[in-house]
Order: sequence, then structure tokens, then C-alpha cells
Amino acid sequence: MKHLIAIPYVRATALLGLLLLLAGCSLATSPVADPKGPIAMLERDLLYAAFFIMLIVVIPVYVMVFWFIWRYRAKGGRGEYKPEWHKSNTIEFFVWSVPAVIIITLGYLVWTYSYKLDPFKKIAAPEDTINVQVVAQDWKWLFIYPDLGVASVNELAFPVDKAVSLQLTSDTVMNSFLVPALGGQIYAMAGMTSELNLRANETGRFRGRNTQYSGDGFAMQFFEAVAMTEEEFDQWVTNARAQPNPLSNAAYERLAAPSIDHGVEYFSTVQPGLFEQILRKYARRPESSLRGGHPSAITQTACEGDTLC
Amino acid sequence: MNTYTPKSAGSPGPTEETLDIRDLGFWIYLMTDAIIFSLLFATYVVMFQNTATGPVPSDVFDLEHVFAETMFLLLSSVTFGFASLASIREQKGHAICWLLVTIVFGLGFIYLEVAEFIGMIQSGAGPQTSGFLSAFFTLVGTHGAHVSLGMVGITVMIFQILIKGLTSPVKSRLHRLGMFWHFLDIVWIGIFSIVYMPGWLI
Amino acid sequence: MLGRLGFDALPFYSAIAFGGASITVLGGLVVLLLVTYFGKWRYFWEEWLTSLDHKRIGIMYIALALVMLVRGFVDALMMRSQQAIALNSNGYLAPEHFDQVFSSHGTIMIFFMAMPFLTGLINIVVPQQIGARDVAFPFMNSISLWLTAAGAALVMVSLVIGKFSTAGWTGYPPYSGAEYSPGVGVDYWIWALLVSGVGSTMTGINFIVTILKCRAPKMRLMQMPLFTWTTLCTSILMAFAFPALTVVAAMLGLDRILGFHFFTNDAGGNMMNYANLLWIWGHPEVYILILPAFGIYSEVTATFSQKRLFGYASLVYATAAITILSFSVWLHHFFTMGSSPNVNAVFGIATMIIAVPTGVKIFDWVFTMYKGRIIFHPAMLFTIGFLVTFVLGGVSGVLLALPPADYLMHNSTFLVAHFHNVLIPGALFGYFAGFQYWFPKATGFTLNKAWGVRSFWFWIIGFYLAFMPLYALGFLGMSRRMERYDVAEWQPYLIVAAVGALSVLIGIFCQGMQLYVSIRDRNKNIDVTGDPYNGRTLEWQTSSPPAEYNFAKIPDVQEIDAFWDMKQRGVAYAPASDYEDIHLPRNTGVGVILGGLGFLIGFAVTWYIWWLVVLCVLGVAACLITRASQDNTFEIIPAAEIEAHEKARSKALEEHKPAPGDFWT
Amino acid sequence: MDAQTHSAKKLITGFILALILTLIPFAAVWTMAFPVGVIFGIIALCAVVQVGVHLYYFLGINSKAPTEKVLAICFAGILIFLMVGGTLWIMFDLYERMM
Ligand code: HEA
Ligand code: HEA
Ligand code: CUA
Ligand SMILES: [Cu+2]
Repeated sequence: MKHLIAIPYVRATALLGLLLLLAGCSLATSPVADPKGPIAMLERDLLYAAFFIMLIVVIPVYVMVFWFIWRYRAKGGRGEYKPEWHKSNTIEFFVWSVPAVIIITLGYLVWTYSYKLDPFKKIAAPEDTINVQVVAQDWKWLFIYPDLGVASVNELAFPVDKAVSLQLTSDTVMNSFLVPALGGQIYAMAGMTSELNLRANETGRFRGRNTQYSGDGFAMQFFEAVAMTEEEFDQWVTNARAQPNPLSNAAYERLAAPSIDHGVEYFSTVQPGLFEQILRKYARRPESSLRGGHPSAITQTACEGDTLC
Repeated sequence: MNTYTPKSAGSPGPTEETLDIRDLGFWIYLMTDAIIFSLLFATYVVMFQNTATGPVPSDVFDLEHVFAETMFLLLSSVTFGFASLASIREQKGHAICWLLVTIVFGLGFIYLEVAEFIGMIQSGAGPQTSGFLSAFFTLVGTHGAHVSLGMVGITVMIFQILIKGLTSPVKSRLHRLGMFWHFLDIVWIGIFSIVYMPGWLI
Repeated sequence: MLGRLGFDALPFYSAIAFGGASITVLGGLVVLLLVTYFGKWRYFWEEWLTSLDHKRIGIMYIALALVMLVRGFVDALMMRSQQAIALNSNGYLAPEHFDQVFSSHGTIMIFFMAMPFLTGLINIVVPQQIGARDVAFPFMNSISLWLTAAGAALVMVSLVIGKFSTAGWTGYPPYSGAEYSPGVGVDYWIWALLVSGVGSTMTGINFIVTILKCRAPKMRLMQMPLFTWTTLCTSILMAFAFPALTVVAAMLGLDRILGFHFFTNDAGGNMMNYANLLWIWGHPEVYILILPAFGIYSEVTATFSQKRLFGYASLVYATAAITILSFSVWLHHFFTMGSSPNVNAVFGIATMIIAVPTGVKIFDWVFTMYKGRIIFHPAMLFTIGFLVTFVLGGVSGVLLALPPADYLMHNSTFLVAHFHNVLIPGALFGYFAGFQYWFPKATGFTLNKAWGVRSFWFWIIGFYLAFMPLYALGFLGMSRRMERYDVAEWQPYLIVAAVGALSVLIGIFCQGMQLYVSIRDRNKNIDVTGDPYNGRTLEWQTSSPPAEYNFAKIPDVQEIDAFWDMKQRGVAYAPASDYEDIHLPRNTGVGVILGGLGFLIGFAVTWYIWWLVVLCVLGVAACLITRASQDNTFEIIPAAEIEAHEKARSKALEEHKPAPGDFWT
Repeated sequence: MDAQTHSAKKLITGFILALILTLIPFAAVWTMAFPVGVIFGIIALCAVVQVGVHLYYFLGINSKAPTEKVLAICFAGILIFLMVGGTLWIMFDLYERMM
């Protein structure tokens, strides 16, 4: 079929391939391929493991397709022609059982890893954990540090090697919280609290964002997750406390109004119970047992010989 | 049609076999309708606690009312059965009578239901009040809409019997309408067992 | 009087919107003028629009798919070019325009390109494959077609009057609710789905009954061709999954129009249930798209390997298994909503199990080629392209089915790459293969080969260029649905992807050329025998194009690959003498009218023109009651006419006797 | 459509059974004679049996019904179980975790 493809087209394709190859270098350092925290690391390993296991059946498909179309082509093929051959119990056995075995293996991985990587699961003891309450807004992220009494917009700061326990809700449409380099992804929905537990093993600034389409400002709705040393973090808190910018109810109302490409902002104090107040706005049941501020029961004591630690 | 077979050659119109085909087609339609209802039921169960600031189920349900509705519907099912029976026995007059009785019962049911809905809306428990009430009105209202459609169908069938007599196509239509009508009874069993009674108990 | 419809609904607010609207309107006008110019209105109305002939209905479905693909592809090109340039800039599409583009692209491609395409192929082929003269419910078939067309028309009208939805093809609330999307866009989307969804449910019922009840009397279930089997399963999915879409779309409509609280943030709404109900339909939907394609691949590999299909029974069981399993996996679209690990794991495992029957199918096709004599007809090329490419998409699907891996990849371009990887080389290539394969059957002349081969190469290379970079972008952390970005590393990939889309454009151009050249040379390429490829299944026994009644005599089926078997026994073209009258449904315009009313209802509700809604509903009732009161909707084709027609065909066959080996190579 | 599925006797039997199966749960709810859990059991049981009664006596689903019809209803039953069961499992699990 070669003659049918115009030569310039081949050249252009080759050139593009080259371009891709160059760009490929960036892949090795991409947030997913080169994660910065244990959760993302496990998630990536699972992805890779599953991929390589599946190659066991995928490669034979490729080999056989190309081999057969070459060998049994009508014009010039050397293969023998058996028009009535249509059954082989041996082949049938293998085509059902090999994929089945692979799926059983993967199924085992799914089961264990789903528990291991449950986003709600605490990954460290309380004293090694920073609690953050996250509110999705149009089109920015508010991070409240209930234990420290400060808050920030579009910057999630935390000490490296400490677990970060996030409680998420939304004061607008459904959002989805993801920091690819740290792993985990969870929806944030109004009137509900979802949870996500992460940790960074290296200091650095990692891009995080809302991945669930939410309107005009969606594309610019990202934030930086900043993993810093303990001292830097103390300084960060001190700096936030020094801002002439308390997060009162009125300030919150102003903040919650839609804004696109909102910069980073710090708040020196936070109106107590703000997070619960946001939740209660959308209470679905009369004496709603709001779990806001109260970490879920699914607490896993840290480091039980788990790869997580 | 495709299942044309030599034995019906020359006789225009649907054959026994095509009627059989329509019967199956209609039955499958009923199954799809059952899926619609079951998802409405599932939604109701998911939402019945979501009363927000509005009333809870036991505030708005009245079991005596529901019992009366149930009786109307059940009776109408039997009377439709008698209409079908009459049509099979080629008793035109009887069939029409029984269909009229069925309509009367159907109207009774719809009257009660509409009265219930209006009462609820007037007392501030309309479908806009809470997720629970949205789910309630949609589920019960969809059933009511089906019953109303069924009554339009019965009216049409009465006219067809009057005008055309109990010909084979008319009988087959009546038969399918009967399946529809009985099917609505089954949905209603679900409604009083899943919506009204538990709502009243909790 | 006109609800919320006013002059501000016309697209004078933006040059691009205005351009799109003008092209739509002009396109429509040109078609109308051409038809008027050639004086073909009567012909169109009598021979096509009112036709209940399943083959004509099928052709009209495919024509609809073709028109809509133009729109869908323009959308795709716009997105690819926007993303190629929008590094730290707004590009040329504002957010509120870009989001309409991806929403309409997804909606159109799924509902108004893929669905009509597959339904069209099914309509043309399946009754012939089972030796039937018609479908079970010809009139309902016409209603389905016109409701689908009405839905498509609603999407197209949204270009000219008002705007389209911005909430994606999945329309998740609360974003799509009245509070956050107050305009008419989401309403257009809802009604396009509701109207065409009813059509799809009816198509499903129709073909279930057709296949179960209208087969040639001797054809057992396990003798049905595989395309018929996959159609049966697809029809079951259509009939039983679409009700979920009807329910969820209606609820969203109630929320928006009457202020209900199913999915709102406040007053006890529960938006999670939307995702739940939507995907109860949505996951079976993707198998509705792929199963007919699987059937086509089965037919095509067997025919062009000139060999009996390997593992017929396995293929049937695998299809059935996929059908049932597809109803038990829907949660994999929202692993990230916060479910417990046991829920996620159960649905993840259920999802992966589908890989087993799918893998069996792949291997069965591969072994069908083994010891065959493979002819590289364009249909076969698309099949081979499918085999080697779909596997990648399937594997990426299985990766997404691992909940913890999905946490990384959900809503990323990796997901976009996955689903295009299964939709294009999976479903679409199948439809293309079917198009190439059955074209002579539907029209009576064969397609040009060279342009077909060219289009294949441009499509497949374009596909790899356009979508492999998106897998990489998923690793680089790019989310779907972004109209701009500020990460420089992404841009090279996006440029490559844009070039890929251009290559696809050339592929589509080649398909256009193929059609043009084939129609131009149609007199040279007439398919006299009706069996251009030495086919195996019954549709090749009829003439090309088939007579209105398909088969003068209902075929006597004894084997799998019934027609092949008849040829072997030398009875394929046995002349008959005792012809009998055949009853066929009379044409009727009621289907078109119902489609029109469906369109008007959707339009009127979208714009709150309540009196029109009431009028149209009354119209629908009138149509249905009238129709339900007609007893004799058949017309008779007299035996003599059939005899004359069949005699003529026998003569043509004599002159062009199909000798073994004398077929398309 | 044949006289078999529709005989007066069958209709009346069906009606009486349905009536009884309606009266029992209503009576149980009205009198509150049992603990709530038991009442729920009674309601559920009567509902299921009554659906069977309607199918058998009014809709003619019996051993002589066409196979396709029986298959269709079984298939619909399985799907309803999957869809409704799945929905309830998913949604109540989510409520549990997030509300
Ligand atoms: C069947 C479905 C289908 C098909 C074919 C395609 C084809 C293509 N799609 Fe996609 N796409 C979707 C379904 C499909 N798509 C869906 C569901 C979404 C999600 C929307 C959302 O976010 O809500 C999406 C989203 C989507 C995005 C948005 C990604 C994002 O969110 O960031 C992009 C970006 O460029 C894109 C690109 C393309 C391109 C370049 C093609 C092209 O490569 C291919 C172009 C294909 C055609 C034009 C059809 C060709 C048909 C013919 C040529 C017929 C010929 C017929 C005969 C000869 C009879 N698609
Ligand atoms: C035709 C359409 C089609 C098909 C066939 C598939 C097939 C599959 N899909 Fe895909 N999917 C979509 C269309 C399709 N999908 C769409 C449109 C979306 C996105 C919607 C949106 O959000 O907008 C989506 C999204 C989607 C998700 C959600 C991701 C997310 O939102 O985060 C998941 C997750 O599990 C998934 C999984 C799968 C799996 C496991 C298969 C399997 O069926 C694949 C099976 C095939 C193979 C595995 C390859 C061949 C097999 C072998 C060679 C044998 C051996 C293999 C093994 C043993 C592994 N799909
Ligand atoms: Cu689903 Cu899926
Ligand atoms: Cu899916």
C-alpha cells in the first residue's frame, strides 16, 4: 500500500514523530510518572503494574495480527488455505482462560489497593497530620487551617513528610480536587464533606486543580500545593497571621463571589465554624448530622508495616 | 408484513402471527416502562429523607385516602378483565359496559389523587419544597399520568368497538390495553408498599 | 406569546457564532433550493420521507449521520486548533464558546452521528440477514427515524436560535441546573436527548422483536449471523438502558423548568444521583455503540479471509456476556465521588471482567484470518486497523477501571484518549467497514477502492497523531475541557494532536472523493449479482439493491452462513415458479409529522412557549389515535409482478453467472 | 388472548387474592399490632406475592405463556435488581461517608 501514501506526508509524519520524541523527555518528569508523594507513587505503580501484566495478552495480539495478514494474504501469501477450519478447543481454552487469569490477578490488586488507597483513610497519627478544610468556589480554592486559625486562597501550604488531611466541600457546583504529583482525586460537593489524605516526600511546588468542568473560569482554576520544610511552614503561618485580612463572614461572602484567575491570598484569622456554616447552607435533612470538622471514623493508625509509610 | 405466510394469502390486514408479534413488542415496551418506574422508585428511596426544611412523609400521607385509591384501581383491573372476557366471547354490549365501569373507577382514582396533590400543594408541600417531595410527586404523578393515558385509550377503544365492532384488530388492541392497565396495578402495589406505608410508619 | 424567545436569541453577539449560524442556515437553504430546482419534492416525499421500507429508512439514517458528522468534525477541529494555540492566551474561542463546542461535539458524535450510523446499518442489513421481508414494526421504525432527526434538528437549531448547552455531553448538575446555567442551552440538550431517546428505545424494541420473531422459519438462534446477534444485544441494551436516560433527563428538566429539587445544591437535592442514573444508561450506551461494530468485524473478517468465522459460539457467548455485564459497571465513571473501597472495588472488578469476553472476540477474529486467504478490501483494512488499535484503548480502559489509578487519570486527557481510542478505531472504524462492505447492497454499485484505501491510511495515521499525545498529556496533568492553559510543556503535544485532526480531515476528504468517484462511475461498477464478495450470509442472496420485498421466496436455512451453504449445495439461485402475493406496509407521512411535532415540542419547551406545547401534544394524540384506528395499513404486491421481477433478475444472473472465484479482489 | 388466560373464575380468584394481600398490610399498618420491623416484613411479603398474583391471574404469565415473554420479564427483573440494588448500595454508602 506504500505507493498510496504521498511522500511529503511521510516526511511530515516523521518530523512530527521527532517533535514528539523531544517532547517525550518531559514525560519522564511529568507529575504522574515522577510523583512526589507516597500515595501518588502507589497509584502510579499500580498503573504500571497493571499495564505490564496486560502486555502478556496484548503483545501476542500484535504479533499474530501482523504475522497472519502477511502469511495468509490472498496475493502471494504462503500460508495454507483451510476455508472450513473454524474450531479448536485448545485455542478456545487459552483465549478464555489467559485473559481470565490476568483479570483475576488484576482483581486481586484492585481489591487490596482500593482499601490501601481509600482517599478517606488517614495515613498518619493525628500529631503528624495537618488538617485542612477545602472549599471549592467559582473559580478558586479556599484552604482553611482549622487548627492554626489561618486560611489561604489558591495556595495549599504544608510541611513535607507530614500527612495532610483534607476535608472538602463546595460552595458552588461539583468540583474535583486533584494534585497529580501527590495523587488521589476526590469530588467536592455542596452540603457534603469528602476527604483526601496526602503526603509529600520532597519539598516543591506542585500544580493542583479542579478537573470537573465548572464554567467560565474553569481552565484557570488551579492552585499550588507547596510542600515546605517545617521552618518554612511556620514562617508561612506567621506571615498569614500578619496579613491585615481576617476571614469574617462578610469577607467570605466577598470571596465567594465568582472570580476568574484569582491570585493567592492569605487570611489572618478565620471565623470559627465557617466550614460547618458553608455545609449547613445546603443541609439536606432537618437535624442534619453534619460531619464537618469531625474527621471520619475511617482512621487508620499509621505505619502498620504498610508501604505507605 | 415480513411474517407473511401463504395461509393468509389474499386476506389483507394483520394475521394471527403479526398480532402475536405486536403482543411481544408491547410486552417489551411494558418492561422498559417497568425500568422507568423502578428507577423512579429507587430515586424516591434515595431522596425520602431529604426533606430539607419541608414536611416529612408522615406529615403529608393519609392512609385512608390511599386505601380508597387502591380499591378503585383494583376494582378497575377486574372490570377490565371482564371487558376482555366479553370481547373474547364476542359480547359487544357487555364489553362496552365493562369498559365504562372501568373508566368510572379510573376517574375515581384520578379524582382522589388530584385531590391529594392539590391538598398537599396548598398546605405548602408542593414538589418545589424539597427533594423528598420532588421525588414523591414525580413517582406518583407518573403513575397517575399513565392511568390517565390508559383512560384515553379505553375511550378510544369504546369508540372503536362501537364503530368497527369486535374485529380481530380491535380485539388485539383491547388485549394490549388490558396488559397496560393491569401493569399499572402492579406499579401501584409498589407505590403503596414503598412510598405510603413506610412513609407513614417512619 | 413566544415565551422567552426574542431577537437577542439570534447570534449577532459573536462573529464565530454568527458564522456557524450562517453556514447552517445557508446549508439548509441550498438543500431546499436544489430540491426545488430539480423539482424533486414529490419524489422525496413519496419515495423517501414517507417510506416504511427498512432499507430506505436505513439509508436516511446514514445520510443524517453524514450531515451531523460534518458538524461534529468542525467542532473537533475547532477544539484541536484552539488548544494548539491557547498557551497563555485566549486563543480564538472564549470559554463560553469553547464549552458549547465540546458539549455539542460529544452530544452530536454519540447521539446524532454514531447512533444513526449504526441504526442505519442495522436497518439495511439485519432483515435481509435473517431472511425477512421487513422489520416487525415498520411504522414505528419510521417514527424512530424521525424522532432521531428531530433531536438532531434541535441541536442544529441551537446554533441559530439561542445557544447550546455548556455542560458537556454528560450535563452534570448542579452546573447544568437552572441556578448555574439559566439559559436555554441545557434545555436544548435535554430535549434533543429525550426526543431522540424515545426513538432509540423504539428501535431497540423493534429489532428485538424482529430478530426473535421474524427470522426465516428454519433459522435457529445459533445459526444467526454475528451481525444479527450483536444487533439483538444492542437492541436489548437500547430498549432497557434508554429508559434510564429518559428518567434522568426528565428529572433535570423538572428541576430546571418547574423548580423541583432532584439535583440542586439546596432543598434536599442530590446531584450524586444524577451521575448514578446517567451512567446506568451511559455505560450500556458505549456498548450500544461498539457491539454492532463488533458484528461488522465478524462478517468482514470471515468474508475477506474467505473462511468460516472462527469460534462462532464463543463469539455469541462473549457478546451476550458483554451485554449483561455492561449493566453492572456504571460506577466506574465516578470512582472519585467518595464511595467506600468495597463499592469501588466491586465495580472496578466487574468492569475489568468485560475485558475477558472482549479479548475472546479479538482472538477469534485473529484466528479467523489464520489459514485464510486475506483480501485487503478497505473494509478489511479498517478491521485490521481496529484490531491493532482498539486493543490499546481497551487496555487504557482497564487501567481506568482500577479505582486508585483512576484517581490520577479521571477527567484528564488520558480519559479523553481512552474513549476516542475505543470510539474511533473501535466503533467508527466498524461503521466505516460496514459502509464499505454493504454499500453495493444498498445502492447497487460498488465503491471505488483506491480512495477507500487512502482514506483508511489518513484516518489511522491521523488517529494515532491526534490521540496518542493525549495519553501523554494525561501524565503531564492536563485536564479535559480546558480552553486555555499556561503549561508550556503541553503545547508540542497539542500541536501534534491538531496535525492529527488535519490528517483525519484528509481522510474524510478521501471518503468524500470515494463517494463522488463511485457515484460518477456507477454505471461501470454495477453489482449485477448482488453478491460482489462471494458472501456468506443471506443479505447477499437478494439483488443489489434488493427488491422492496427482499426475498421473493423465504430462504430455506440449514446452516450457519446460510447463503454460503446454499451456494455449496447449488440451490442459491434455484428458480421458483409458485410465487405468491406479498403484503407490505403502505407508506405513510405520520412518522414525519410525529417527528416534526417532537421537534416543535422540544423547541417550545426550551423557549417556554406553552400554547405551542399544548397544541403539539394534541397533535401527537390525534396522529396516534388515527393511526391506531386504521386496520389495513398494507398493500399487496401481486404474484405476477414478483414473478416478472424475479425472471428479469434470473436472466441478468444468467448473463453474469457468478463463478466461484469471480468476485471482487 | 385466548379464553384460557381469561376466565371469569380466574379473574375473581385473582381479585380476591389481591384484595386479601392488600388488606393484610393495610390492617397491619393501621393497627400497629406488631413491631415496626415485622410490619415492614409483612408489607414486603404481601407486595411480592401480590405482584405474582397479578402476573399470574391478570397478565397471563404462566407455564403456557410464550417463552419470549417470560424471558423478557426475567431479564427485566435482573436488570431492575441490578439498577435499583446498585443505586441504593451506592447512594447510601455515599450518604454514610459524606453527609
Ligand atoms: C463517536 C464519538 C466521537 C468521535 C467520532 C469523536 C471524534 C473526534 N473527537 Fe471527540 N469527543 C467525544 C466523542 C467523539 N469524538 C465525546 C463523547 C467527547 C466528550 C465531550 C465532553 O467533554 O462532554 C469528546 C471530546 C473531544 C474533545 C474535547 C477534549 C477535552 O475535553 O479537552 C476533543 C478535543 O479536541 C475531541 C476531538 C475529536 C477529534 C479530533 C475527532 C476526530 O478525530 C474524528 C472526527 C470524526 C468524524 C468527523 C466522524 C467521521 C465520520 C465520518 C467521516 C463518516 C463518514 C461516513 C461515511 C463515509 C458514510 N473530542
Ligand atoms: C465504544 C465505547 C467504549 C468502549 C468499548 C469502552 C470500553 C471500556 N471502557 Fe470506556 N469509556 C467510554 C467509551 C468506551 N469504553 C467513554 C465515552 C468514556 C468517557 C465518558 C466521559 O466521561 O465523557 C469512558 C470512560 C471509561 C471509564 C471512566 C474513567 C473516568 O471517568 O475516570 C472507565 C473506567 O473504568 C472505562 C473503562 C473501560 C473498560 C474497562 C472497557 C473495556 O470494555 C475494554 C475491553 C477491551 C480490551 C481490554 C482490549 C481487548 C482485550 C484483549 C486483547 C484481551 C486481554 C486483555 C486483558 C486480559 C486486560 N471507560
Ligand atoms: Cu459506566 Cu460505565
Ligand atoms: Cu464506561
